[in-house]
Amino acid sequence: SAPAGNEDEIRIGVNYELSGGVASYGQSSVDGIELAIKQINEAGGVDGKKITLVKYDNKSEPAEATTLANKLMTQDNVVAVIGPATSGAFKSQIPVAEQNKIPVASGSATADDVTVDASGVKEYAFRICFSDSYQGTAMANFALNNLSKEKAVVIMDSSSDYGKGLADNFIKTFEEGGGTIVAHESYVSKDTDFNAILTSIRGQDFDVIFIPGYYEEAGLIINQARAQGIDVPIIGADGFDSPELVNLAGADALNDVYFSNHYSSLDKDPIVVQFIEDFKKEYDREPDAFNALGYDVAKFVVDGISRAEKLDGESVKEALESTTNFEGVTGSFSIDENHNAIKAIKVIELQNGVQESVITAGQ
Amino acid sequence: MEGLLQQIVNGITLGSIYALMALGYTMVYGIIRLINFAHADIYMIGAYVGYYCMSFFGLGFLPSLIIAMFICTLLGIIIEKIAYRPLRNATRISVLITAIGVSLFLEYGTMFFVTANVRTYPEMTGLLARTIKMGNIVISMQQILLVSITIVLMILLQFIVKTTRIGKAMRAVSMDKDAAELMGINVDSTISFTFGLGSALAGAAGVLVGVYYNSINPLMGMVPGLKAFIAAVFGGIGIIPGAMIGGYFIGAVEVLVAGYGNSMYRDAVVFGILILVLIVKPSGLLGKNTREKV
Amino acid sequence: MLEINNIDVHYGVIHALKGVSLKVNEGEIVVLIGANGAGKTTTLRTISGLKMPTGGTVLLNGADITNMSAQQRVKMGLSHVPEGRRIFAGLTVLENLELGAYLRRDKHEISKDLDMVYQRFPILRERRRQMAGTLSGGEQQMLAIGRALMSRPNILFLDEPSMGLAPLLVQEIFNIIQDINKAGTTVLLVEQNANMALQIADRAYVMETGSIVISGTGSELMKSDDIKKAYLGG
Amino acid sequence: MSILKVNKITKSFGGLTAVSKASLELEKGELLGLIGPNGAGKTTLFNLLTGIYVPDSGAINLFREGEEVALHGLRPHNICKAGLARTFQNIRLFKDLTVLENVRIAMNKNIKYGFIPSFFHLPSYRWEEKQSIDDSIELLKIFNLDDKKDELAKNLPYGEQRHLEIARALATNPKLLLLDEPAAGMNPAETENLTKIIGEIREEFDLTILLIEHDMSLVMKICERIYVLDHGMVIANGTPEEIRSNKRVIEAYLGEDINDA
Amino acid sequence: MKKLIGLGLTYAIVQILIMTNAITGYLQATLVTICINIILAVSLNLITGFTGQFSLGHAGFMSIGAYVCALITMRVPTVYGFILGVLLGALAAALVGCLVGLPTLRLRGDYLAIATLGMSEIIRIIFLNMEITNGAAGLNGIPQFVNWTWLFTFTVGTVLVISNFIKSAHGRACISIREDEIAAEAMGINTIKYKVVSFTIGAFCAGIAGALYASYFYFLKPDLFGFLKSVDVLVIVVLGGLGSISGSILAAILLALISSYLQSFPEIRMILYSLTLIAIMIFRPQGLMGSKEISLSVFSKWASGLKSKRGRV
Ligand SMILES: Nc1ncnc2c1ncn2[C@@H]1O[C@H](COP(=O)(O)OP(=O)(O)OP(=O)(O)O)[C@@H](O)[C@H]1O
Ligand SMILES: Nc1ncnc2c1ncn2[C@@H]1O[C@H](COP(=O)(O)OP(=O)(O)OP(=O)(O)O)[C@@H](O)[C@H]1O
Ligand SMILES: [Mg+2]
Ligand SMILES: [Mg+2]
Repeated sequence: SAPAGNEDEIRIGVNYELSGGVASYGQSSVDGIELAIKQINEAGGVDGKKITLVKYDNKSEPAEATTLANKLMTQDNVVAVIGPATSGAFKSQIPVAEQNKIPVASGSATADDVTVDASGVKEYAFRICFSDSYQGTAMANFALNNLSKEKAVVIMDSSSDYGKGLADNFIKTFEEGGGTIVAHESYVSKDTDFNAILTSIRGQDFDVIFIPGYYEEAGLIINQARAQGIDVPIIGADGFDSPELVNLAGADALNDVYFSNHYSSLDKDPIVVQFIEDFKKEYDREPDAFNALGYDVAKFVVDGISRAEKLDGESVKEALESTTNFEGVTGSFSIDENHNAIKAIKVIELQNGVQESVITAGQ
Repeated sequence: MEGLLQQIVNGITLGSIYALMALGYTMVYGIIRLINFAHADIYMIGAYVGYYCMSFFGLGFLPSLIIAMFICTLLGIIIEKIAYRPLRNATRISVLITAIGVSLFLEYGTMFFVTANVRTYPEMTGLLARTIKMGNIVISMQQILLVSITIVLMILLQFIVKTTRIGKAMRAVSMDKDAAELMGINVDSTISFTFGLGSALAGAAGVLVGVYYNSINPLMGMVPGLKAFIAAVFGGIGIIPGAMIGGYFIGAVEVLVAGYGNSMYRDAVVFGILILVLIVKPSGLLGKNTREKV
Repeated sequence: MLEINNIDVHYGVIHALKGVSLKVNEGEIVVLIGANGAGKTTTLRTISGLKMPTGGTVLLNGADITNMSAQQRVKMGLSHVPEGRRIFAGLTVLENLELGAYLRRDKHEISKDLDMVYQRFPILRERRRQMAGTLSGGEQQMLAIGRALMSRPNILFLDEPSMGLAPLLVQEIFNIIQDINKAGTTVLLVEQNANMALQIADRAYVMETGSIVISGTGSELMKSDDIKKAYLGG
Repeated sequence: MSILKVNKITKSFGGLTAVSKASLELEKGELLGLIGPNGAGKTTLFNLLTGIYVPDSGAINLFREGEEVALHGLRPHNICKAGLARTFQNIRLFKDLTVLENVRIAMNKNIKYGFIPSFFHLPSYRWEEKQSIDDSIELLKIFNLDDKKDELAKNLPYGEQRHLEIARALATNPKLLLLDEPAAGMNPAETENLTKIIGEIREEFDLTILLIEHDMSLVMKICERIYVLDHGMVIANGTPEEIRSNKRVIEAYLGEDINDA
Repeated sequence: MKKLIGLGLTYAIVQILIMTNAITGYLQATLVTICINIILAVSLNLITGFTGQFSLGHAGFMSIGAYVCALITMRVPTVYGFILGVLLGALAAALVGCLVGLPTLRLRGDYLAIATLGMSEIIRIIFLNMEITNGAAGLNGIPQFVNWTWLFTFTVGTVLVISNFIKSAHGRACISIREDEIAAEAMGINTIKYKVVSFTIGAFCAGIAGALYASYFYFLKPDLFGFLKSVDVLVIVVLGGLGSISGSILAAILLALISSYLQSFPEIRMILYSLTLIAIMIFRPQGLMGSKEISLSVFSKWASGLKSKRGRV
């Protein structure tokens, strides 16, 4: 019934949040993906076959993501699906992937149980970003050990699974390591005014703030915190990574800010340098984490396809499983038995709005 | 004590933003009984116009504010003409759906051109960058500006609606369009005027918020829009001082809950209080509970 | 002064007026009577521009105003007391009256007229700060008439002005109509109280299901047996 | 035997006392007129009787089969169930429903089946529905509205809307019927027809009727007794002849020559 | 009787198509969305279209059904667990509907809309902060029990029950509230009781819709049930026509078709969608069906018309 794939093209599904609440993450990821595929096709594609993207908008709704996954896998005959960006939507397409035996990969679904849960490994699900527990734990250790802080305030994005996942893991590790959580505040995505929270913590005794959330709000929190005279170190995770962070917070406010990331623009790694240059040329702006992760996940999937024995979902899945030392913009990684990417965390220090140093924390 | 004073400053600032937007909702609602969902998006457009004025054309704050207000006025009038006027005699709920359509159109139309990513206003310099410190209490010039512009605009509005001819016409049109026409009132231009005025306020709010928070995106109107609308209802929709009180009230509750209670339940408390107030006063704080005469 | 020719009006599929023509000369009181649903109200609404005809023309002082909006017609000196009163329920009595004078700027004269209205309807003065929507039915009717007078019209349309009024006031309304007519206002009156209406009418038209069926002077019609039977009772 | 006793009820709006210590009494089966200048408080009195307003003070008692029911403080639907029905000065039909539906809604209080039969259209539903349709059509016949039963109420001519309002009120099976200016907006011929109908239904349904009207030709013709209200107070009560010649009434309401009206 | 045959036939045909794989996974998922939207729209139509109570809180009722059903089936992953989940979910939603109905009944029009909106936001925030619902991270791995048979049963069941209800004396009482509350009360209708009943039935059905959602789409999180979800349902109701059950059904199908057609234009999808919405409202402000219903008799008239024409030829 469905149109059979053209002989000299390879179809990959793109199932992203292009509208709705988290459209900005979806759109950024897709920018990265499209750049990667463009480059691959310009370089001749895979075995002479061009890659075609079949792109849909899941409206930031998990049910829509499920429906579209069905469409991609049963009607559009894709060999793999990239996306969605958020864990919830990604999870809800995994059962469809397992049914149709088509691998799905996300660049940014960070929840722990995305690829593996109590019932075992999700055979067809892959991701190339850090998991929440990995990053949350790393940042708790960083605060305890590298910064020697033990009284933390957590200001969490309670509306995203990312924020919640990071916060839970950070708190657990931080407390186990002897630290105390002085206050646990929360906000919701798209908030702009954090003064009330900041005023209320201002009177308390703490020496570090952890903000599990994205740069849109984190930038404003940092700005408003510094304006209210709160000058303790502020730490976060890869959600901070965006060229907009400095504009949102203001360079003067971006002092003593640390966040974990996959790569750093200080990195002189030629892959990174090349990516930043290409991206700027294509889109006329600096890339952020979603751009880079989108770029990598596309390359990662194509790499799998190119190594697959046959052009079907099962073979591609097997090829993806055996990925080792993949050289991406977001670091070099291998896929472990839980279908997670094993890669080093880099902690970036910001002073006066610029990257001051990079600390590599490994696994 | 200092903490409380600072929280009051926070609350007044936040409340001003809600109040400024609520005024626009209330005016439009007052005249055509429409919850103008697109109002929040006109606010967003205002913020973007201000952004482009400042960062691409290098204009100062005041010229940017005026240009944004002007463009939003036009936009408001055009929207009314194209989308709402054909529905003059339709049920209110179908106009509401149209308004939702217009709102989505503005959001995603903007997103198409500028992407979903946040943009940041250029940093303010000079007077607008100053802050005043009194002990531990910090007040920025931007906050003072925001609050004073809001109050001036609201007094102006109240004056227009209560005492001028056009204000009288607005109130007549809101009650009975045919009868207003029979008084010699030009109904179409009165409605256009109201939309224009409301949209100008939204535009002003957009720029002020852009300057103050420094962060704008195509969906930025949704949440404050909803809250501003709630503020308008809280105060008694259609009543200008009501919108003002509602705005400040919601600002204050949010700040107090976030500051002294559990920030997770901030919005829930706001809604809870709203429902309680409505149960006690079914047409809002200042609304007259007039039952239809039989 | 006013002339309508061959007017057709539709409400959706209902053909409410079928080629209605009538004429009102300067200084006249013309009465329009007819059974319920005959199209009297529709005729008035068409003349004042609240309803657009599907055919025919409306001429005022020789000018074609068929496509003019109601509000422009009001500027030409026309005033209409609509069926169902249509007062501004949420405004006070005083504000309603002030709106009647919306197009006028002669403050002094306006306050004179206000006094005149209060004199005619003392209850309105008592209730001037009350919300118009809470007035009794008859009080609302007085307000609607008073409001129309506030514009000092050249030509006044009244749609069943005596409806819901106490007998004393019905008499008063007809006196008022005659008074303002003597003062120079032309009047087109729709009434169910045909007896009294025909008594003061210079000329009258009778409508039936969307058409004018009879016309003549007031006294002529009062003598007609058909009319007596159909509209005057007994 | 009286059917309704109103004892010194008062209702104020802000500073305005719309009904002031008004007392009246209705005998079973009589047709009573209520007249008075505009704004005298007649409609307000109706609103108090039917529970739309709650009286500030005073009592309203209905006598039914020897029982005395206090109506003040009851919600309107309970007052309706107790046996009072009304029409409105400004017609309040269910405009977008058909003539038949208007009447059937008013018959709802006879319906005995519960929610479950209504969900599944069980036999009890079918039987009672059929019954209510038949009854409604019977009722419409009296007003010659049966052949317009599927017409939307708002499309009826004004006079027929008035008739339908009365029919709808009758459908609630009242003991006492309150009519608020039923002849307003009707020409003399139509008023005559209405007069006839009122007389007929009164016989047929064994009704007591209280009627507000400014059309003296109707009032004087059919009312057995008349109450006159002014400024919220009862200023006179008596037979039409007595009222016609009452000085105060002439001054406040009727004017000198009412014979013309 | 004709109705029953029609329904049976529809069921059987789709079932066969699914078994022969002619209806792919995608079409099935679309079918599920359509059916859930039908249940939501028809039940909101009862509240807003028929009883005239403007509600913006339908997503709240839906979320209760969804979470209750999900939590139960995750613990009792059997068909019985599923049925229990649907029932308890719907009951919980109905209970909340009734509780919300009571105090907010004094409110009218937009004030009621805002109060219901507030109520559903409060529900969402509670789900966002509860342990058992796993907050923003949501519930994952909900067992899938919904298949065509269940879907069909529940959809047809709710639609029939609601349309039967509307055609009863109780339904007419609700409609009279919409038409004129004061007159209704004066005609002996207990308006408060019927408003609560209408909210309760509407919430019950929304709870069923939520339960079906949870049990088909594997995953739940609180922000699925935000303000915009309520608006989506309202759009369907208004588009179909306030007070028309068949309109709601038609609009649910039509919107699904439009939405799936627009999927080919991911970048400008929402722009096109919003323009469509505005255009439909401008050209058909009363909705597709107004307040009329398509009835089977229309079809049979149409069919007999065809027959007689053929006869003449
Ligand atoms: N808004 C409307 N929509 C549909 N039909 C209407 C409308 N207004 C009036 N009609 C129809 O047009 C016809 C004429 O009505 P109109 O109100 O002009 O009569 P009328 O002579 O003023 O009657 P009445 O004495 O009842 O006031 C009637 O058949 C009426 O049903
Ligand atoms: N809800 C209300 N609020 C304020 N005033 C009211 C209200 N209802 C009635 N009134 C006032 O009470 C008085 C009595 O009104 P009501 O309607 O009872 O008069 P009525 O005798 O029926 O007059 P009519 O013959 O003109 O209908 C009026 O002056 C009216 O303005
Ligand atoms: Mg008329
Ligand atoms: Mg009255």
